Amino acid sequence: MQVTPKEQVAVFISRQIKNGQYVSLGTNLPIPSAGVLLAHLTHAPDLSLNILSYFTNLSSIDYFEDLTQIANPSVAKWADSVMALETLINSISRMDLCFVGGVQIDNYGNSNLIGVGQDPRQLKFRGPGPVGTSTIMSTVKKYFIFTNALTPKVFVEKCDFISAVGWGNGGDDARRQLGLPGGGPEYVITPQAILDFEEGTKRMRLKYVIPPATIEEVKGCVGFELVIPDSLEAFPELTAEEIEVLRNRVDRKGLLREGH
Amino acid sequence: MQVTPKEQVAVFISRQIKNGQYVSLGTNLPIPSAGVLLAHLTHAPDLSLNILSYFTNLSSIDYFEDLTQIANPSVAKWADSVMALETLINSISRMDLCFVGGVQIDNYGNSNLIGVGQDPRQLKFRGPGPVGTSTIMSTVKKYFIFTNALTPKVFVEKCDFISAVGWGNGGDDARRQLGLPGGGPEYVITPQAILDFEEGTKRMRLKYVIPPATIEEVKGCVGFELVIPDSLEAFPELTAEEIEVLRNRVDRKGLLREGH
Amino acid sequence: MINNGDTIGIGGFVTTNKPWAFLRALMRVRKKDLTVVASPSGLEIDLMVAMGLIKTLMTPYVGAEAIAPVGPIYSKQAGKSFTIEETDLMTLATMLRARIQALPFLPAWGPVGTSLMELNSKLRWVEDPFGGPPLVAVPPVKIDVAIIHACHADKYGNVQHLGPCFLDPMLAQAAEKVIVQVEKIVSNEEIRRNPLATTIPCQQVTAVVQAPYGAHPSASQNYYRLDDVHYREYLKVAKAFVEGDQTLLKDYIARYIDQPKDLAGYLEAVGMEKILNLGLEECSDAGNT
Amino acid sequence: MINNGDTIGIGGFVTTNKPWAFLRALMRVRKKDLTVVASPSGLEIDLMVAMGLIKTLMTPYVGAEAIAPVGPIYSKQAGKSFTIEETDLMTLATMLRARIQALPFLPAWGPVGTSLMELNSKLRWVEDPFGGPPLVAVPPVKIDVAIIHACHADKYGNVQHLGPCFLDPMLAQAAEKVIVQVEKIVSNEEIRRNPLATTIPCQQVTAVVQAPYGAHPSASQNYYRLDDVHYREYLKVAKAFVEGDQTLLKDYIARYIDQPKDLAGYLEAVGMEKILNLGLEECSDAGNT
Repeated sequence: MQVTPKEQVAVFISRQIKNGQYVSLGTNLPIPSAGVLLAHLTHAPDLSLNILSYFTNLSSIDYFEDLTQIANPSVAKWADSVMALETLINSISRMDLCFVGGVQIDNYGNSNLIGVGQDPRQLKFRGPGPVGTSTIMSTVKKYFIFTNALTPKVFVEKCDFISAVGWGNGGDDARRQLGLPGGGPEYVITPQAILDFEEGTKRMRLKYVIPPATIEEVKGCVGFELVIPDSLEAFPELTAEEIEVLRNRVDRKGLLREGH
Repeated sequence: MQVTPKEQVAVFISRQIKNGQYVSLGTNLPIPSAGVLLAHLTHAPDLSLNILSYFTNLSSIDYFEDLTQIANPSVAKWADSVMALETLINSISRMDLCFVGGVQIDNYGNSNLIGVGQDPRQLKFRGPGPVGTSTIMSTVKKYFIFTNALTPKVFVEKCDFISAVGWGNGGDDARRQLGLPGGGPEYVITPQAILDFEEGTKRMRLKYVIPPATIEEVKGCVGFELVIPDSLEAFPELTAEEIEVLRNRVDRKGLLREGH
Repeated sequence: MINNGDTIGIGGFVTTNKPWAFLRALMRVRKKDLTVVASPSGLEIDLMVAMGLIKTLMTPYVGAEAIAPVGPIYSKQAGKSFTIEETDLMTLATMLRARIQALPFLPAWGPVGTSLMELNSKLRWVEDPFGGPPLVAVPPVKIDVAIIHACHADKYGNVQHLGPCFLDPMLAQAAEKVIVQVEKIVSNEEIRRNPLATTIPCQQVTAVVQAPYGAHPSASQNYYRLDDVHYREYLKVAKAFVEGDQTLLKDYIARYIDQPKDLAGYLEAVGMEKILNLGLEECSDAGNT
Repeated sequence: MINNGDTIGIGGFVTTNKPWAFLRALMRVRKKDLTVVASPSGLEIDLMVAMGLIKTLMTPYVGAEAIAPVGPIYSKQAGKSFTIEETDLMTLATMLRARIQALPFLPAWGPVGTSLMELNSKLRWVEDPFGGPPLVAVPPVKIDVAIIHACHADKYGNVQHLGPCFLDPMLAQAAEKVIVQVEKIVSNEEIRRNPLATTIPCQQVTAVVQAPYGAHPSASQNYYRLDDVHYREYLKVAKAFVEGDQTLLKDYIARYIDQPKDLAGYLEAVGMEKILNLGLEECSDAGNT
């Protein structure tokens, strides 16, 4: 079968990862997990993978039965080390990459896991809370925003509340002015499109449309004016190795091929 | 043989310790160690003893071969837990009691492990450094100053440098004004005399003279005017149990009986 | 040991090592007006909110991940029947550390630029004396009683998690009293066989209780998986409650909280076959090596 | 890997787990103008001062406890041939933690009311935004290379101390590069048998070297005692130096630092019988149970 958008997105993530980096693999995010594991099983065998409180190297694993079950305590059996949670969160500034989602994501890559509404005592929807993101996203070397929901409800002009800072109120030095040590969000990743942030303004910008989605569809899915570059490159082709490893070793159950 | 001043001092220390407390046993301080262990083997079996990075309970030990060798890594064999040094020093405010020495000790119980001299670049004597004392003595619930050297060179009007605060410039609220969370020094303990701090002024005051030392001798051994109470109680008698446990279980080599 | 109005600290992480046995006991006697300081939390918070026990909540997360992104009753009642002092994980750890270190504040980056300043009444700004931009000053939090679930402890209270220990050691250090429920009380000799594994030393522990399966329906590290069926059962109850039907919740509370007279009674109410099956290794488990 | 003028971090504690093999290599090539950030230190600092390698020193202690309350040459030269930035253990840990957390400062009680404010040029005062008295603001310290001695590591650099780990994990986290010498390089399988015992994960380690007896003359946890005879021999050398006689020190340096071409050569210079005896259990050891 043809490669699916979710597979393309996983490959995009994989290609952003360099060998030897320190990457955190979150729970409940199968597409980013697929991307990270794909990198690990191909060009990044020396990745330092942080999963829960464990540090592991999974590059010698033949295949994963169930992509959704990597980040659960059974990963302990592969652990090189178990870090105290305090130590782990203290030293986020050493981490190269991690992922964040949001019930809202705004024009400048700020994200909201707190809730929707104006009055905190009368929220329309109360979210689960910031988890670790306020500090992690302020401090990690760079991060990717990931969501399956490219919709105007999620992609808003301005978040009702911010739980993790992206590019604040915009501008290349938005984060520097706040003093934040981390590098900020680099990409916003969805199965329909990959977005980045325009130099200078740090407004969200279309980088790749992933067919069958179209530019017009993507523009219609965000509640603000997306920056559209004059010329848009096509999403680069996947290599045979990437497809082979993804399907046979990372995602055997075909989670990224569902519905296609 | 008669009880020696060092034995009396150890018993004094033992009697200050309540069952269930958390006490740190330093290296290279055999008399305080003897006092703590005596308490532990008599009325304080539930003491939580911190030795190096280990937490131990030694109350079921029949006897110690060598009092000077308790606080060395072989204590590991009795450890209930090994705490990360960072965790240990973070949580000093839970500690009930520990000990500090000094190359100088002043009128208000401030102590100096830094050095002697006026100009830090031309010291007459450079000490080993503050070790952990600056923070420990600011934070521990209470502490005792211990030294074998009751001399005017050590007991000075004013320390050339302060590595651990006692009662600062004096007064009951000296520490509160600085904001320090810990309770400060309660006693200054030497084999010749036990001193405390006068209410109100927090100047050092004679509490017990330990024969053969006399009040006049003690006064002559400190480089400032010691507060002498109108009536001085005699040092309380040691019980038969204290002497028996001290000599047969804590200090078998007779370190506290040497020279008598 | 716990009074109405106390601040309690709850250990564990999301759906692992939650001290449910203690929490059910607390719910049974309807201890109220609690300030709850908790590591990322599961649906125990949702149930406590439903029962009206929580006055103020400080936790970075309430949900059950793939089972439920957010607790339904918690989500509905937030800001109404209880107040949230908004915090992320590190800010919470910083509050605990300030308490442990007996400091009036510690600086943090986490809340800078976020809504945490507006949604947490405890935070202040602090100048950087070295000339950089201001940071957020996080004050200490005092915990009256911390409740923790772990694998093993000896009768003196030396606790071993034998795996990640979450914020539990910090909660213990920051608390006035610490009560620990364990799957098994072991001998002091067994603890001393591996003192490096001791996560909470006995001097910090007020009481230790053997409570096998006491983390159910959450997972207990090295002992059993989370009971996702039970969590889903509770979710139905909670969703009905949110939609105005209180009967299911009343039944749930009667069946699992009020009627069982002790842990054994609770385990029987759940059904021992279900409980024992949670301790079996999953054979379809990932990969190889 | 280390350049003149670098800031190096030295692990271990007083006379235990000092990375002497690396330190001798550093001394052999006379790396100079070093800023040394060290946990409580033994006589390695004294020797480095004698050789004129240290420009700035941050350590809470230099001595060898019962063997020597203070390093003689260090004591003589302090403030003259090198500068001390005065610190106690917690203030040092706070510097490291500020670096690890990427914070411009952390507040501390330790220096308040002491001479540390006057004797450490890095410290500032910071207001308590909650209205209490001011505290001391401790800035981060950046370490170019941390050097650490431990029991075991695998070839990937997962390190296990198998006992107290001192400030070593913090030094590693705060450093740009981390080099670890171990008594034994073990298999990754052996590390994974007890991942809870891993004190420094491989992602923080730049290089790992097998250096048996590499902590001599300091003790190596689980492997051998400190060589107090060697320390006393050095003390004689140092005291002679302080009294104006440099020949003993020259001989010491020639014999133990410059002439041995590697660790094996050093161990032979000391004498293998002496070395092996340090690994024997002391039979007169304390007590019972």
